[in-house]
Amino acid sequence: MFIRLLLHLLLLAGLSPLLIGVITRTKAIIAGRRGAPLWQPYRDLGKLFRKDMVLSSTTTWVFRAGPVVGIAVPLMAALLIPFGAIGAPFSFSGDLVLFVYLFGLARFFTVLAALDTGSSFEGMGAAREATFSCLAEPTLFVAFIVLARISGSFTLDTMFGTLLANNLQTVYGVSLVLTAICLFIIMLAENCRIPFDDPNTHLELTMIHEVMVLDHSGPDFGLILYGAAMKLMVMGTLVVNFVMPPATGHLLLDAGLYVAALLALAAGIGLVESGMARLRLIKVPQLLIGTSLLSFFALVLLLR
Amino acid sequence: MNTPPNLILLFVILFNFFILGTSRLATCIRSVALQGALLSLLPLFLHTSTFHTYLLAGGAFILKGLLMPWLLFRAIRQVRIRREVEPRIGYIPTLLLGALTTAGAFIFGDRLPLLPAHLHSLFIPAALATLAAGFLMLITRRKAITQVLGYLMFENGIFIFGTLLAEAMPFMVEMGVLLDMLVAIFVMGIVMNHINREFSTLNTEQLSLLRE
Amino acid sequence: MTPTFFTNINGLLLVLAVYLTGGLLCLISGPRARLAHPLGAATAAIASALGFIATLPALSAVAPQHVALSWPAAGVDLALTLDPLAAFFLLPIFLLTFCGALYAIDYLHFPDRSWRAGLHWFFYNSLGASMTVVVLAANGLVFLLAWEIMSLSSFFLVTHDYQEEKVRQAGWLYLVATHIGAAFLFFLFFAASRAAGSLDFASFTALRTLPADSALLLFFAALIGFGAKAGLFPMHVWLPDAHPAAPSHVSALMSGVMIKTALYGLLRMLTFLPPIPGWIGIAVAILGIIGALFGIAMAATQTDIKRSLAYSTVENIGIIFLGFGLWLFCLATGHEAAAFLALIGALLHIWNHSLFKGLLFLGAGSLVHATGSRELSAMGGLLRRMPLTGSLLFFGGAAISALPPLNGFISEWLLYLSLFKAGQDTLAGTAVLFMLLAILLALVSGLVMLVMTRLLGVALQGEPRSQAAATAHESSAVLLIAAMLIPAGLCLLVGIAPQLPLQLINGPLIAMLLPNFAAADTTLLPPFGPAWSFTMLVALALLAIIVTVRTVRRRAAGRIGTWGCGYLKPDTRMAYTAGSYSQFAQDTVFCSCITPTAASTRSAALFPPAAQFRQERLDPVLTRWFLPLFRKLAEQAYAFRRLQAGQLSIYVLYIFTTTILLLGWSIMAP
Amino acid sequence: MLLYAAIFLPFAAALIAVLLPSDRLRPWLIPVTALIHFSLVLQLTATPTASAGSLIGLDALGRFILFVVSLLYAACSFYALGYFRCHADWENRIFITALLTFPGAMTIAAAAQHLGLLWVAVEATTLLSAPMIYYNRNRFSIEATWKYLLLCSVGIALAMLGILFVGYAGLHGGGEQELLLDRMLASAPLYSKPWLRAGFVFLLVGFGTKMGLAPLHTWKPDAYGEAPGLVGGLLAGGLTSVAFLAILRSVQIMIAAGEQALVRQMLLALGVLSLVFAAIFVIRQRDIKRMLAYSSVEHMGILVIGVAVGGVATYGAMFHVLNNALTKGVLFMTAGNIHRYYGSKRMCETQGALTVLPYSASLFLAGFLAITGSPPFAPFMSEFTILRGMFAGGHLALSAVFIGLLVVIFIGMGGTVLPVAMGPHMEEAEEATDYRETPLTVASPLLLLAAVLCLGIYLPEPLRLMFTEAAKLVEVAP
Repeated sequence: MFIRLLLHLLLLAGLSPLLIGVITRTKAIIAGRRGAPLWQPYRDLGKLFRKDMVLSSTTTWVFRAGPVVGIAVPLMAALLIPFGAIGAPFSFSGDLVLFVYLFGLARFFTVLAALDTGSSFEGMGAAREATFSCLAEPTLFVAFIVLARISGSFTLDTMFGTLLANNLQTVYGVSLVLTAICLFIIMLAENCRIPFDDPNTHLELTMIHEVMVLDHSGPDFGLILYGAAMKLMVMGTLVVNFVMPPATGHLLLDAGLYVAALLALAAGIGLVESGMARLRLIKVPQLLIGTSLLSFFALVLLLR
Repeated sequence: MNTPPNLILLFVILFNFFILGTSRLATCIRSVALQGALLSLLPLFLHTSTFHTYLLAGGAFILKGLLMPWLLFRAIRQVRIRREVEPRIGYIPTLLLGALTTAGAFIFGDRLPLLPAHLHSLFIPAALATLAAGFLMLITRRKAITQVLGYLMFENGIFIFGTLLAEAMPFMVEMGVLLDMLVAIFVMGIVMNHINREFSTLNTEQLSLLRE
Repeated sequence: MTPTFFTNINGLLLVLAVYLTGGLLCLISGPRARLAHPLGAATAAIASALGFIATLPALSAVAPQHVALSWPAAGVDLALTLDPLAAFFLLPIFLLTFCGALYAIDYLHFPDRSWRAGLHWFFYNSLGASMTVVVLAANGLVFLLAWEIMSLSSFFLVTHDYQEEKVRQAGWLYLVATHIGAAFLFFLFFAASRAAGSLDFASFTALRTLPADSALLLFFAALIGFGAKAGLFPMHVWLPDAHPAAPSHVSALMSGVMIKTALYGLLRMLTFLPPIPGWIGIAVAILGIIGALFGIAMAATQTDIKRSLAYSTVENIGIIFLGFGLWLFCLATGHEAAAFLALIGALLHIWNHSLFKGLLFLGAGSLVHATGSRELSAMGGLLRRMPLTGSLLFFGGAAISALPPLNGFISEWLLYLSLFKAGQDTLAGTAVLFMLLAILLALVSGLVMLVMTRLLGVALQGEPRSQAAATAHESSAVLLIAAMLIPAGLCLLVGIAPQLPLQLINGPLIAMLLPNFAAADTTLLPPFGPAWSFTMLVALALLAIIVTVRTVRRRAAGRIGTWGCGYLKPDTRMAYTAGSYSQFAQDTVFCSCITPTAASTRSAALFPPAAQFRQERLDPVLTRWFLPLFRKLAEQAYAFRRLQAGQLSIYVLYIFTTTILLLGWSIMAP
Repeated sequence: MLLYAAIFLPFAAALIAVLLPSDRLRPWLIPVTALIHFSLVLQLTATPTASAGSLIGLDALGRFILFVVSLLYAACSFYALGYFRCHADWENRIFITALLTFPGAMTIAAAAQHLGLLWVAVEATTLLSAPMIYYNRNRFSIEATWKYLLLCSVGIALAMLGILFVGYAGLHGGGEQELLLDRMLASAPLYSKPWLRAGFVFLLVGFGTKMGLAPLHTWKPDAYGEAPGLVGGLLAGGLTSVAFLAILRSVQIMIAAGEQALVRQMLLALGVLSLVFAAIFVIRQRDIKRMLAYSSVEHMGILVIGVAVGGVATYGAMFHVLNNALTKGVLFMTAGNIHRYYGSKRMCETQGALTVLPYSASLFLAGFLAITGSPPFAPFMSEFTILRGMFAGGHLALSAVFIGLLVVIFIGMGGTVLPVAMGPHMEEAEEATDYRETPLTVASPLLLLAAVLCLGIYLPEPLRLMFTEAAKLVEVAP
């Protein structure tokens, strides 16, 4: 278990910035640019960690705690899910609730760290984040419930298995496909990707996540970026586990496939981001509620 | 049916109607007094002539026939009113109601079994009818003085019934009845006096400040 | 006095005696506030501390302990019984009474010659005593008696600042609500006593054989009667007014434990009643989730910090009722595993809510004390000025938002598991319902996060929004902090070592409420144990160390004001307010009935005068349902006033009519 | 012998009061008389003196009512001292004479073993209370007095007729025609039923008017509202108890004649009607004394319902007689203080009494809680007992209505009492008045409230026995 734990942490720490790199690269290529090298995120992080930082005199310890929790939570959450064929180091019945609530913990601190600055822009972002998460969280739950109902397990480690592949032809097929779509959308929403949010824009009035971290700088900002990357990887892993579970039975091969799938997912995100614009803020809740309804529809189909 | 008490009672009932139908205060007072005086004869016909009977009859006569009208006349002299203007319900309807209640009294009286000695007497219906007439006076009239008259008729009704039991009841209770009536009228007279001083009228319509 | 003599119901008698003596001494001490204040606080604290110690063993004791004092005046014995169910509710009662008493020593200030100190402590002690007796009562009379005294004591505590109009109104609303609820309870206990033959709870076991419809009648009387006290939607209307009106330690006590005595009453009645049909369980659960959603949505729109917390209480009660409903349903349909999870989750949530809501109210009280206002818009930046209080509040907010590894998370986790389990085990239709409930629960917890971040963010962080907030400072009083540290510590303890409270609950108590279930079955629970504690402790310690080190080592050189996004002089009036924070959620998530009603004066004049804009955050249930209903009734009653019009002759007519009618009756009667 | 002493003492004192020239010394007669009277009554209650065949004697019911009345009177007597000190310049000869005679008449009523005597005594109380109601000598009090006098006289006359009817019913039985209670009870089964029933109706209406059962209660708000607080308390606590006793006497006869069913139904009807009326009229009642009057109507209803339900509820009703009397004493006296301070008894003009009259207002508040049946006060226990009897008798719907109406009344009264006690401070009133609380005006209600509280927690055995024995006389098996 200890080895798996280390492996998980190393994989997460090592691989996650790469995903960001892949996304940016994909977007650049689609846009007809060469784009930054894939390891540019690593460089950015390194630079940020070496930098000095500026702290607002309004802030308190919460401001400093936000980034730390922001990076600690994906690290902990990652321990509950399998990375491809590498099983989860910690796994027990009902851990899916813990998984969801861990991200709640991160959000709590991020939001409060934003409010700690006293800036109205950051307050705006915090309000949006808190509101959207109310809508996104239930959807994630529904997706988990669908999977749990079919697999009969409340454990993230065993819940995914080979569900989609095996049941695509059965009565559960439609539900599972819908759930997969929902999971993907939730991943986008949770990680503040287009169409929900645009990590690259700096127009404060339309942003969610970026506007919350306006006042963070230097190592703190590095932690935040790193944490965001990790979160993307954790959520992406959920999708990958679901759509493409380890199939060959060979450990290394499966690991390779997993990494490939993850990178493919990142590329997919890049494609989506290139292909569509950011939604108007007021439309975001509609999309989220629509996703919730979709997932609930999957549930009803399942139980009908 | 033709015994003297029944005759008296018939007159009493007729007086009821007369009082209900008249508007002149002085006539009203006289009629009530006359009714009382008539009633005071009842014990004499009904019971054997004992000291007790005479005392009852005499006391009633003095109280109902003399003292009461004297008090009331004094009262209307003080406030200088002559007639009951505009009763709450007109005279004709009041008379009709009086007829109705008298009929009711006869019907109800029939349902009550009488002692053999009192069979075929008008005591019960007359008592109840007078009682009801008193109630009607209290309900329909506006002047404090007519309301007192109503109360007196009320008492007359009870007296009619009381004479039936005059022998059976101890002396002191009977005196109590008369005494209480005296005191009641007396106290009411005092209060009327105060009303007149405070409101300079005896119209009880004015006496409706205390309400919800 | 040996410990064995003390740690049982005898000890509780002693506790009652201390409460009563203390209360009476306070009352007798009259206007000598300097005497009454410490005296009352000390007796309340001593009594509750003793009570806590005396009760602890009873939670896991199988055999209930009885004591009966003869009481000829009432014709029944003053019978008390200490069993696990009673002990379960007694522990938080004593705990919060203790904390409240400590807190109040420094929180309340009385002028030297004032009756109010004596009265306050008299009612405080009597509230403590009456809550204890409510939970211990083994007889309907004793229960109702204590129940009414509890209501009255708390009413007088709520109206402590009765010179304020709002406080009076709040107190009045509370009194009315609690009285109506009590009426149902009177009916309940008497109807039960009729079926059982006596008011003794021991004889209530005869209710087991009650026919279904009478049992339902009793159940609904209990649900309404106890629900009104507990703050179950839609009978919660008194709660959001009463809690803010009361002094903060009283709010903590009321919200934390007093309303829980209603839950106790309901559970106690359920142990007597025959099995409740499943659909009732579902109805209760749905009512619970509606209450939770409504409560938390209302909490999000409040700008009064204590009112917001009060609505959060409505939400938590809803969650507890959700658990109860699920338990009842699963019990009726034989899904015992899910029933077990739901019950234990709901029970643990009762404790948890006592802890964090107590903490939050106490903390909020300190803020209110420091800034002189309950409005969030008058606070701001208090975490820097009151670091200890602020951090403790922060902690409470995290706990109530169900963040791992704190206690709120544990109980909500168990509730989710029970919902999943029920969804797994039952047939399609009901399964969808449970899944839906789980989803709604997730929505609720998302909203809790919104509410708490808003509350903490606006009150504690950013720049001060008022002069008072700018000059606020941490109280030097140790007791104030100590009173908050105790529930905070327990929040953490329950989160890190949930096995400890669960072991206490999962014993005779579960056996009482789930008779057919093999108790101590821990396989259904998440793996709480040393490993969990160790992991959580390590994770938490690491986080704490990192944050502390980083905070301490912050470089002073780089400190400037917050970046104003280009504005040169951002001032505090530009800061995000509580209203704007929840505006977005209001516009997108909530239905229109719970948004604040706005009243503005606009002038079309050439030289318009100063315009006003005011928002009112009234409870829609109160303003749309209850107030119109009561007004209508009062108007109807008013129409009958004409019966007493002051005319003497009409009055005589009444006598006449009555006589005639009764005479007619006497003839007609056989 | 003691009984005769208890009867004649007040009359003797009244005589002294008439002869005494000093308005300042005269009030002292009241507490002296009251205390002696009460000590006599205490000895009387300790030694049963019921004697067959005599006009006067104390049976369990009479003893109990006498105790209640005398206790209330004794407690109120100190208040009277304070009261007259406030009105030192008023002529008080008539008032005090009436006040002194009052317990005498009530003692006769309680001790009367003869219906006629009972009637005379009740009539006497009516007449005696008239000058006391009129004491304030203004338009309102004269109106109240007039209404009180006329309505109660009508009622009392009907009661007279009722007695005559019952007497006539007795003639049918061929038994003794005397109106002595024990003889009547013995021969009641032989009575003519129609006469007895009609007689009972007249008695019920007659004494019911005196007692204040709805819809015969109409004089109550006016009289209680305009009378001085002291008199209000004596009327609401003492006189109603005596009238209740008179009704109980007729109930006794009816039960002896085997007519329980009719009695119970009629009492129930009037009782529930009283509760309904009280509930309707206390809602948004702006006048504190009128509110108390309606509360009195309510409690008369409760008493009657308790007797009608029977069983343990009868015991509860007896207990409630005492509780109601004592609590009403507290309420009327403190309301009187508040009235005097503010010069008004309208709710909107008497707010915030707690700040200016701490003792009176808190006693008023506590009295309100007590009278509405909140523990730990004694009315809670008695109402609880009545409710228990109701459920034991299986009156499920009735009890639901009962509980509901009590709640409405609580809300209605609370809506008036709480602003009065706790409302905003009114400064203009403070400047206008020179009334200050003195020990004399506060001690009496305090004493009574303490008694009410004690009775709620601990009921002395002799009292319990007294209730039980009294209840036995009018108890109908449920």
